[in-house]
Amino acid sequence: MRISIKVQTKIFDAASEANTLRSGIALTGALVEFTGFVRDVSEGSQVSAMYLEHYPGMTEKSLHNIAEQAISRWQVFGVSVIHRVGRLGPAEPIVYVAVIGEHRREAFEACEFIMDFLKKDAPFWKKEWNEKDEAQWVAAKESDESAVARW
Amino acid sequence: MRISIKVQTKIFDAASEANTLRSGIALTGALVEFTGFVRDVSEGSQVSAMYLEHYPGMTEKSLHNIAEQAISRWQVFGVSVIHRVGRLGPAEPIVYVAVIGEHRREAFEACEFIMDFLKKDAPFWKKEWNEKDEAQWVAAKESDESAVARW
Amino acid sequence: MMIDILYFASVKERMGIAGESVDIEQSITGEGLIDILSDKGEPWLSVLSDSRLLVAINQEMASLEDGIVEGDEVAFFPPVTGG
Amino acid sequence: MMIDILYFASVKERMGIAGESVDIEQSITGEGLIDILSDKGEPWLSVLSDSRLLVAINQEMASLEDGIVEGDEVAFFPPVTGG
Repeated sequence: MRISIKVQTKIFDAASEANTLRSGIALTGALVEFTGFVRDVSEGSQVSAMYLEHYPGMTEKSLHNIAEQAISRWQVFGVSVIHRVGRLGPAEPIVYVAVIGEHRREAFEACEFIMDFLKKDAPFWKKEWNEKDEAQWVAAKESDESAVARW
Repeated sequence: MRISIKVQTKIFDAASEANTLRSGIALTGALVEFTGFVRDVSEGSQVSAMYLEHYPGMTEKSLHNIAEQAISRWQVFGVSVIHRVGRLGPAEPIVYVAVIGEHRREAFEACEFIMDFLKKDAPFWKKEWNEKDEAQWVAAKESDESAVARW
Repeated sequence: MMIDILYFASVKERMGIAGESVDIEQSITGEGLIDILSDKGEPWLSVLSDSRLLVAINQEMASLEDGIVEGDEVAFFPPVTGG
Repeated sequence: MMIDILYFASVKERMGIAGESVDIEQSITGEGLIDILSDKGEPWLSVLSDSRLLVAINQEMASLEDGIVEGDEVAFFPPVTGG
């Protein structure tokens, strides 16, 4: 089992991440990857920048814990999570989750599970600036709270 | 709506494919990618090579039709499908499906839907060689037939 | 009327040919076409009697009950295994 | 006994500080800690009365009923919005 958790300011390279995850695992039949991006538009207004605050220490623990739960629940061989923090521009990637396994169905479910719990439990907070340079904290969505109910 | 369907012998570059798909779509919040690989091991024996035969013309039509169904069913903005044909080595990627959308849940479902129907309806056939260089056609799995039932 | 028939994968291998054209007298179903071909004996008889055999008409998945008319492209093949 | 308290995101901004240490007499719950802090007046009173406030004890999500003991790291923050 391979778990890689990274919390970083710099942009990431999904391709090299996926290659590292797969290397040497002969039975890898399926790779499922999710990437989340800063949208250019949020609630009708242009997003000029975003800042991601987090809780150093707890963030890594929380992501590791979610990855372990996914691995114990589905037949998957490896999980990689990268979450960016600090200042991000529009259309930049924020989060990346990759799961490898023998079969696609399990890899899909594990990947969705990780994203659902990340959104609910991992201590990240987004602040957005609009085109007039007004800042506001992004409000948590009810749907992120309820998304975990299905697991 | 963007649909890209490619059937090709050469290896593909998932990163550039995903970038093309996303380019210029401001609301892209979510990218879900699936990659399927030749396993090194199949039913207990080493796989030394694989050959993918297909039905030129019907293949592209079939994949296009599946992508259109996904787009009409979920709120997604673009779909890219690449399927390789010809001779492939162990651990090489066979198939790639990328879906972009505003929300992750829809992108995940659309991507799984496409893979499930591709496995059932797209005219590809795999032939595997084991380490003794014995060839055999891969048998269709019951589970691939039943996977589409949930949609 | 002439019908173009294509074979793929294990069906093609067992048949020994990638396709053929047959001249038939009137519109028929896939099932009817199989009967005509099977009258030629082996290998048509055993290959086309496989219960898992699939048929496509003009590059769309079809059922053996669907009708075939002049100029149609008909393909017979085993269950697909891509992806 | 001393408890280290951390604030994050909008809670930190409204509080005007990233954290503080408080000296309490005995083990208490998160709820009890909020009561003690709220006695200091504003901004504690309004910021910590937010019904959506979350608490973590030693970097694990906790409930306001969970107990806090000497040396614990307690954090208060709004609902998370990563991903």
